[in-house]
Amino acid sequence: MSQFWDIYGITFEFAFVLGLFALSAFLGLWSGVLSLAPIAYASGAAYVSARLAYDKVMMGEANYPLVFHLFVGMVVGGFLAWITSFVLLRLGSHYLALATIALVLIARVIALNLDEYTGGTVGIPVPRQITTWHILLILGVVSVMFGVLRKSRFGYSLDAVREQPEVASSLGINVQRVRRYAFTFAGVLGGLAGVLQAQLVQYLVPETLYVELAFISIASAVLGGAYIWVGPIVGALLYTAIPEFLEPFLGSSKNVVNGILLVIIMVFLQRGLIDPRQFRAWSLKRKSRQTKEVAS
Amino acid sequence: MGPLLTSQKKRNENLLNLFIQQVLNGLAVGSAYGMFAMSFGLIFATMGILNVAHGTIATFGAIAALTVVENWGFSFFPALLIAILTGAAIGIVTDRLAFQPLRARANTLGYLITSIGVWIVLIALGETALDHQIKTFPPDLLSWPRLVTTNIYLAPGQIWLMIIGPISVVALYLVLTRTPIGTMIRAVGFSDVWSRISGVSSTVVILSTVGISAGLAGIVGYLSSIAFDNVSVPLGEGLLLKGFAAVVVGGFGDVRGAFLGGIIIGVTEVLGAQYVSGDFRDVITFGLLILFLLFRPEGIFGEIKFGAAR
Amino acid sequence: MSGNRALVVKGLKASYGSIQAIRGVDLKVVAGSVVAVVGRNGAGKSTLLNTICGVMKSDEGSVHFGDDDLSGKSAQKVTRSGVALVPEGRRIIAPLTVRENLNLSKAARRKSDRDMETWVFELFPILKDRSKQYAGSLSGGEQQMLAIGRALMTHPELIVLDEPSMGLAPFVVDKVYESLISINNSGISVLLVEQDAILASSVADYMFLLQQGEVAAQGTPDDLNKNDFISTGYFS
Amino acid sequence: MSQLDVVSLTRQFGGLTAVKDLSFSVSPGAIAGLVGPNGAGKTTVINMVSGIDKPTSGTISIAGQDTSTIKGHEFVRLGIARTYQNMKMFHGLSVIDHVIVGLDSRRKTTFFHALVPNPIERKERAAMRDKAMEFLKVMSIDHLAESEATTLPYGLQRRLEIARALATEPKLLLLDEPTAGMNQQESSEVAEVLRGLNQKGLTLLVVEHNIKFVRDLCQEVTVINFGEKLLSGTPQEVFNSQLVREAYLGKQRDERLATFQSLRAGTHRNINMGEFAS
Repeated sequence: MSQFWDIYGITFEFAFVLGLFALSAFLGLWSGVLSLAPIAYASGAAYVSARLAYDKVMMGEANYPLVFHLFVGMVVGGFLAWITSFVLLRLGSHYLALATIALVLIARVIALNLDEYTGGTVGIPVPRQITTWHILLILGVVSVMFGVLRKSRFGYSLDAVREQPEVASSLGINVQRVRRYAFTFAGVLGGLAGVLQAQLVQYLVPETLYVELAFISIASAVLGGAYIWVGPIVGALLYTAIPEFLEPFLGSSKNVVNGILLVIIMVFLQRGLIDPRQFRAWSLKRKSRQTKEVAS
Repeated sequence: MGPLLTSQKKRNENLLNLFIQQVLNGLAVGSAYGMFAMSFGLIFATMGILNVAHGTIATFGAIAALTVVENWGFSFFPALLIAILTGAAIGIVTDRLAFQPLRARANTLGYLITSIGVWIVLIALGETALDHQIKTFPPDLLSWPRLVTTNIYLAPGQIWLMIIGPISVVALYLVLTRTPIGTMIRAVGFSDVWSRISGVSSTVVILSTVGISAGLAGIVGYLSSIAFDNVSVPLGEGLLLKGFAAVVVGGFGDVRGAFLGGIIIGVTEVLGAQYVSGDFRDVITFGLLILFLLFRPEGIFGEIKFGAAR
Repeated sequence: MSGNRALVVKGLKASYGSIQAIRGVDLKVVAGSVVAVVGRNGAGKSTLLNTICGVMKSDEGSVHFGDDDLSGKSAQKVTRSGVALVPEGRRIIAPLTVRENLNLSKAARRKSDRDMETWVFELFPILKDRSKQYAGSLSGGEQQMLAIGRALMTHPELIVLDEPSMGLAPFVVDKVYESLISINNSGISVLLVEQDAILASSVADYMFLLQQGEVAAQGTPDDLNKNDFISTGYFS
Repeated sequence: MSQLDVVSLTRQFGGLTAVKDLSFSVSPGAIAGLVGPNGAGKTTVINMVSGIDKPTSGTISIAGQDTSTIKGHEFVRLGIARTYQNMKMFHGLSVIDHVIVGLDSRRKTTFFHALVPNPIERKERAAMRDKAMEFLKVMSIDHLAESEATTLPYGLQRRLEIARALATEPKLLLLDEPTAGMNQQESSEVAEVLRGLNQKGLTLLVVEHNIKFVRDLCQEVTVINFGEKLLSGTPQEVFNSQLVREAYLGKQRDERLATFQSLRAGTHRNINMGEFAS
């Protein structure tokens, strides 16, 4: 077991962090919005956290505690998301998706040009404070949050807004506000995941949190199933793990498998691997079978 | 006073020459962006696919051309033809394999995710084909036309971009507005179902659109890889990002708008890099992008809109 | 252009999700006749036409036009075998000009369509005046005429119309109906869905009353008048 | 004071006028009907009254309060709820979940309660389920609470839709073609349910093109055609009026129909009527 962990431990760490990114993408989809913006917010949050640590270390002092960095990440990510949401959420769905891609592109340009803070193309080292158990704990806490969220007032509002925004509005749900909350919360998660990602790679350059990651996090969410929070996590695990396990057999063409897998899932399982509708159908079937058995 | 005046005049002349040189550079780059934007926008407008693999298709145009030039000594024009055919073939094959099965229940998100899958595959294949290197075309492939004065220099690759760019936009515009297949492409872009009741075959329309669009991407990949002396996977990714910005600026409802968007971005980018700061090159591009998204999301030319028909 | 093929629909079923919109419809359009399908909102009339014409997938049942089996065929194949739909709400292609809308099918069929275009412009002179305008800028009545013209340009043997009078002023309805009569007189069969059963009965040879996705009654207009079925929709 | 006052309401889409200078009112406690042929603009009116759409000009007052500055989702607070012609169910949600969504405006918890497990949230969740169950009982679909809503048959989805609207505790319920796709028996069942709700004090505005249903159910009726009002009054007054008949059937209808028939009769027609029967 421990040998397994020596080989694959780092893969799992990336997978768990990707799970957080996928959850932030999922939050957007849950409110009926295709947004890649959390990666841009993650970038902002990671740079702020990295810079704070860098300054401390350069002064020869001890780095801030991990909790502080996580907090900073969430605040910065959430704040950026909240501010930009006022402009972005005004756009129609197509344009919104385009604008959030643009935001990711712009985040990189900003990082490149604020080189006195970010190190520009050279980047900035990030001291690692995180352990696998920290990441698992964080993912666990976030999962519990999503579990509570799902059956809360907010979760129902999100369901309604995604499926029929007009009906939701006429039932008294403030669609824009629900979307803004989801967008901001996605920013908070993005910021958190950004700080973790930066600590995992231990070095932050503008391309660390960029379009590829944005696409992959959306893809993980859809792959695993964007209708319940378990889906994005499963998607992220599979997405990271499968090519890793295939590497001994396929070598560098493992990415091809990843791409093909994605296409196959989209073609044959458009609702993703984890579909709550399927579960409900099963549980109803089981219940009816039980009642039949009781009756007979 | 005399010599000072001459030197002042000389400096002005130099400044003017520099300006002209940079505008021409901008037009060449802009042509590449514009052509790419047209082809990317055409797919989006007709089929609703935001195809992130489109830049990689351009790369493959360049790779295929390079292969035939290096191995079989193809000259410029035959290699151009190979680039077009390769682009079109990859476009059509990926459409049949990846996008066609989704068509009955298609939505933007589904297409986007699928295109990400295609993109990952194509990038991996492209990197393998290029052996993870940046290659260049042999310098003797193109020695004309070349514009060299004491102050202005334009390479053949740039000049061909500036020639073929405008030709392609006029040609594509005429095809879309004056030919039966163009009319059908626009009709399917507006409504697939209600075009079919006129007997329009959506398969024919989709295959032509993909063929035209991906073929054009092949041209752009080939010409820009000559102009920028760079055959590599990142070349296509760069085209994708800039072409995407150009589509937003120009609007994807009209190929003229998309091309113009490319020119605007190319010229401002090069001039901005010269006169403001080289570092801010991309800031200008994406700043324009954001401004347009915020204040004119439908682009310069906009979409043709009508009241609800009932 | 006249045809001698009949449309025969047998046991046609179609649904949206779990809701069965039509549940086993049998229907026949004899060559050269005008057939009207009437019924209330939600009775499944549009679903019936859309499944016949391949716009919607059926769950079960068959559609034959002469020897052609149209069951499960796509819309363009149905159109090409001689059955043309004029959908509810016209559904013209707004960003194309009137002429482009008309010639869409010509482009697809690569036939010389001068005569047909001349005839369409004879039926609806206003379309000739507007031929260079964008279809989206037409009035509701003009759009309806364009939708019928567009269907004719596919050289149909049977033209299928979904509520051609909906939302139109009476004098426009008259024009549309008069054109339908001319079209039928030229030998093209007509399958018509209408809310206004009495209006439909004035042109129909045979009628079907649809209720909850099933044929509740059928017969000539006279038969149905006797049965009092026709008036169910509005005034009774 | 009327429950609903619509004054010179106009709505244009591009160049097309869907509703033109329309005025009518609904008295408290009434069952009112808004009727007209398909395409007359009925749904456009309902969309504006329920806050989904905004008028181009004119005013809508609900229980005396002007709504021109009120946002769509705030119409609930004025006691407006509605159903839809095509029902618009939430895909993937169970029957009871639909009603729980409808209860949103009565909830006290906020976004922050939704993030960590807490007793307030848990208590409210249980209370909402109980309340939702009551509404399902009112519509007699409580035995289906856990089924997925979109798998229900038509008539039951209609009932669920009404239950979802009732969950907002409206004073005025707008129903857009509540009997579309139903047979005579189901229609009268719906009528019965609506009468029951009305007796409990709910005001109803029913949009229908089915005249029989409106005549049996409604006390006051407004007829519109081409977006304009033709007439308001009791069902008897309205449906016996020549104007309304003409709106549905057209002017000089008999002459026009005769013209069509003669146009057809004048031509040589060779149809084998016997084939229809085979």
